[in-house]
Amino acid sequence: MLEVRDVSVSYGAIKALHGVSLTVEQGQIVTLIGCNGAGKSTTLRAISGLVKPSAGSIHFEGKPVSRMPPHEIVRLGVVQAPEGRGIFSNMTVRENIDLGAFTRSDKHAIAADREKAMELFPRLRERISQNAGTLSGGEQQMLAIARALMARPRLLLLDEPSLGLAPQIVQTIFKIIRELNAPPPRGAGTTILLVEQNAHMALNIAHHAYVLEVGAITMQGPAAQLAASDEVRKAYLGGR
Amino acid sequence: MTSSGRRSDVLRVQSISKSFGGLKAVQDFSLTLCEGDLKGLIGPNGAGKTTVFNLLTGVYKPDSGAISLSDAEVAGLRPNQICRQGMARTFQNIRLFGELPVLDNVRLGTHVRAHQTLLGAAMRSPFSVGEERAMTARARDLLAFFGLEGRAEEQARNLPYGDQRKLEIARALATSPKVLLLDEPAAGMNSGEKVALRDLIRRVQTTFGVTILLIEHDMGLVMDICQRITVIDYGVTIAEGPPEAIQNDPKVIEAYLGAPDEPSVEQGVARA
Amino acid sequence: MLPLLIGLVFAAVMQLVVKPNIGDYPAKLVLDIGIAISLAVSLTMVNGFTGQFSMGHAGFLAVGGYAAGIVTYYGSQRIWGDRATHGGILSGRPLAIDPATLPLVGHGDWLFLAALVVGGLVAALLGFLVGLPSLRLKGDYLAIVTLGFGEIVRVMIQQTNATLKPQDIAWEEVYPALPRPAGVEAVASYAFDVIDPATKLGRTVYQAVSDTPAWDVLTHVGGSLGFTGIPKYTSLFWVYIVASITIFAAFRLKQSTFGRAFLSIREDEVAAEAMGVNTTRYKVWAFVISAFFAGVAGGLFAHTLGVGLSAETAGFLKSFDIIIMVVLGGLGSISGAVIAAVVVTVLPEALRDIPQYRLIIYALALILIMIFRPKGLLGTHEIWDRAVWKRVRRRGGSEPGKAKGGSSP
Amino acid sequence: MDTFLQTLKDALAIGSLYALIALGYTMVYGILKFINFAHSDVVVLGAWGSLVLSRWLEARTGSTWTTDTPAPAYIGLLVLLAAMVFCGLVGFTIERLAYKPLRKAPRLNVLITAIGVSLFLQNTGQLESLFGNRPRSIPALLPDQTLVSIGRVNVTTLDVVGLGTAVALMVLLEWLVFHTKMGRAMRAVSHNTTTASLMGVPVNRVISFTFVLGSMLAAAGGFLWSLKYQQIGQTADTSWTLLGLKAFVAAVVGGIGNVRGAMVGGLAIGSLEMFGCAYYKSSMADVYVFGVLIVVLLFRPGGILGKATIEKV
Repeated sequence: MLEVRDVSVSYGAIKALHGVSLTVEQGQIVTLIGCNGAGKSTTLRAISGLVKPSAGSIHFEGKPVSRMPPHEIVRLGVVQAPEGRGIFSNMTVRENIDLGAFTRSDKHAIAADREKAMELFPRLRERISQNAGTLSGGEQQMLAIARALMARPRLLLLDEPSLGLAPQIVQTIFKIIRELNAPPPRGAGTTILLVEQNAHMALNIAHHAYVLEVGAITMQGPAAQLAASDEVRKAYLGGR
Repeated sequence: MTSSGRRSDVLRVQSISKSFGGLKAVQDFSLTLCEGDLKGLIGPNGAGKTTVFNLLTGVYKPDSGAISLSDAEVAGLRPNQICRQGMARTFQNIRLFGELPVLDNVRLGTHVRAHQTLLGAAMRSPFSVGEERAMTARARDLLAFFGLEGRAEEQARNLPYGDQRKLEIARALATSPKVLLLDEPAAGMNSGEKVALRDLIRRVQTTFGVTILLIEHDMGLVMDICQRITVIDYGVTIAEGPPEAIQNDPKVIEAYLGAPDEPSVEQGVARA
Repeated sequence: MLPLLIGLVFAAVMQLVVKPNIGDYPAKLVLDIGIAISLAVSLTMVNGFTGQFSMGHAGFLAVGGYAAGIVTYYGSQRIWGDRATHGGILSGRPLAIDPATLPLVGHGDWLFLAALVVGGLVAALLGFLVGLPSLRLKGDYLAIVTLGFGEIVRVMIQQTNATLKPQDIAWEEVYPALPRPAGVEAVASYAFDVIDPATKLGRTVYQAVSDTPAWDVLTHVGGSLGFTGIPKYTSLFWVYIVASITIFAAFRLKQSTFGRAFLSIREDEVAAEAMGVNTTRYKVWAFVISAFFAGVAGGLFAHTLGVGLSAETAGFLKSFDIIIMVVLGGLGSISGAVIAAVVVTVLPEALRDIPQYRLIIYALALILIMIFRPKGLLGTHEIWDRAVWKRVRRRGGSEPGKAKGGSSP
Repeated sequence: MDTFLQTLKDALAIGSLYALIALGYTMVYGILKFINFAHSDVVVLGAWGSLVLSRWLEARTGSTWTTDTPAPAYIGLLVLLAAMVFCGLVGFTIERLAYKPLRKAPRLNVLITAIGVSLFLQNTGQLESLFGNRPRSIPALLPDQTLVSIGRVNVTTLDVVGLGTAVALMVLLEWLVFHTKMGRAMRAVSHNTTTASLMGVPVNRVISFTFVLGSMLAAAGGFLWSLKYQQIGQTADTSWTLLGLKAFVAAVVGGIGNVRGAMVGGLAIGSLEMFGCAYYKSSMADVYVFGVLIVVLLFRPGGILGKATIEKV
């Protein structure tokens, strides 16, 4: 479904990615783990078209997307819930959710999807007309995911959904991610590329995983296999 | 918190806190650095490490708590005053004076110790000329130490990334600090560069006799060079101790790798 | 002090050798260029060095001009009882008058020099006041506040009254109660037109020049009519000595540790502060120094023949003019500012036949430079830092002198 | 009392004009974070566009429109709409040619470019082949009948139409910004361009739209201005720049980037100016405006309806 081939990205003098390659198959949860500064967010930014790769290519369902502007990539169905959540804090929760459906014009279907999102996140229903800036961190993360879902993503990119959240809320969020991915009728069958620092959680729910270190993939394989490896722990905590 | 009997404390941080809006970025953070310490400050993304640096250097004022540098209270002072007192730092996202030559970046660091007057500088009084010469000499020495002497006249922004990191350290050292705060000096470096950086930090410590507090994500580096490590998460200190203890501390492992799996998860996974 | 001496000789040569040989009209242009250089270089110290964007520079120019004008206009009247120039050869007294007795520097020149210094100091004081907001405001906000400051100066000047001109009035009219001393026919006095509150009729009152309180003088600087009648001391000598000192000071500043502190604020204020630079103090200093030189240039402007000093001197159009010079030259480049000052002053003359296109061409140049050469002609560098010059220097070992002539983009 | 009412009327009239113009500044500032110095020149183009068109219509229909025999109402509406379309196109072109290439440039460069654009428009407009360099007067498009008299204060058709148009446009804008999809997109872009683009918002199109919208409001401002004063100064007349600056001050005082703030700020500045003139000294109008700007920026940098922002290190 998504193929990232040998992508390199530089910010000025800093080379953030050196030839990263990864694939996401339809229906999977693929996770990209690695410590801070490894280039995980940059990878997602490149997929979303926010940064242009200096080398390599990105294909979504066979179409080259690396030269497309971000809003057109969204139209293809690649939707990102960015790191730090990117909530529009001076708009209401409802306006935030509706912005997610910006690329769509089918009013009834949007209303139905909004209803579905509320079912998924009942907390948001209670706060529908509040300013999004007044939400707690966990609620904002829920809003960010709900908002991304409104675009009916075929591929959902989640950037550090657990960042700065208390453990219980992290559990809830991950449960929802799993539900989203579950095939219909239980879930929506959404394909998900998940960037996480919280490796345990991520490896738990993912099918396939990549480990990113200093801008390059150093390990990959089935999530369960990686979770069992000693290398992952080393990648995070350093080995002697 | 241990403080050695023989060596004197250079930096004493007593339960400082800082909130932004409702978010408690740093809570009751305490730390003691003795002369010659090389301490690591680690924690997952968003844990509040850089906020600690910003509090120490006066970019933010702590809501409560005390910071004393060589027995002088510095909490609440402006960054330039704290720098004068002997604390210098580098930045996570390099903040060099990009348009200025490399040499001037380092010479700027010596400014805080300058004694000349504006009028003296304009008139090129003998004192001012002499001081200017001394500043240049010192800056060149520092550049030589970092192997940057050949690039003195280049614009800082044209340096390769690794050299920019080094230049930031050189600039901070030019202020003659007692305490040097390094914010992720290895970020974006490859493993070869990291090895070089590790040696460099050690050399800096022995040559300049500074006390170093290091934020770093590369655990290999931190475990390798730090004598002690403080770990924070959600703005709270969760562990403190020598590297081996930190590496095996379950709270630290949880902070970094996440909580053990919840029972409801089907795909049981063996943990390392 | 060698550079100052060179400046002195250069300025004297400009006045004594160049001026007599180029004719009045070109001489006036050369004079305007000199003032423009001082203005552009002085603005460079704020906008170029510290990166604070001041858009009210003409305010300092005007304040300096008015302050200096008050000193010479009213000073002359107090000292000599007239408003003529009492200068020497260097301030442009024609040699033809009496070359034997005419001094190089006349008594009036000293008054003029004092006036320039006063103009500079008053502007510097105001620079301090305007610099204070720069501690809290950045970028566009500071720009708009400084622009507002210029406008406030303009309107305040408009509020002032007509200048006071002395007239010889019979003693009895001024001092009806005092007996007239023997031998005194009349007093030089100012005439005021006032409304008599009792009768509601206008009447003229007289006050001896020597009795006029200072604050009366301050509020009589011409209002919306402009400050006319200021003695015309400004000569190529004075203009180029000021320009030399301004350039000299700017260079010394830029090359000193203080200059680096200024530049570091422009580059990254947070980092500068963390490296021990008292950004607050230096930002205000930059404004003070810059305003001082703008004030001195204003003094020169006030004492120039031609378009007189008026409230419009403080207006934003004048400020824009100076900004254009600084931006075209490259923010932070002193030689760039000098070159741009020359170009921007000469260009209108080159376009004399199509004056309506002058500003259109400026405007297009400004836009295109911002898009294609965002750092101006020279960026923060000086012209001799550029590769071409370096090559020339290496090959020939020649020193490029004062930056003059064509730009080498 | 009469003085008060008269001043209030003047304050509303001028304040609503400031507000219309301030909206353009505030919307552009909200999204691109720079002062669009050329905005006041779009106002001028609106005024001159109205003048040229109505003169042409006058000649075309072979009539003379004076205060006693004004043009029929639909002419006024036509001129207003035409001016808005014209200025909308101008705004679009300015953004595309001058500002878009500078999207990633330092803000100072954009500010200087804006000054350049402003000088260009001012001086091009003064060319003999365009509007010329002398003031001209616009034919009367509205009757100047007194509708109501309160004390000695007359409320005329002109007053009502002027204020009414301004208010109607502001209500329209309020609806557009707060209740339509495009408005949501505008607010999203102004909050965070990157995140907005991740929602599928075509950022460049939204920016263009914002310029068009702001320029149309500016055109309406210029049109109303010319109705009110009849005499239109040449395009490089400093009074236009001053008008623009005061409107910008209104935007800042209200809270820059805030659409409602611009309206509040416009009325506040208009009132301050008019009451200051009526009750103290009319020649000091500019001092009140800029004085209050400095005070507001120093003590409440976010403006009346704005909030302070924290700078991240």
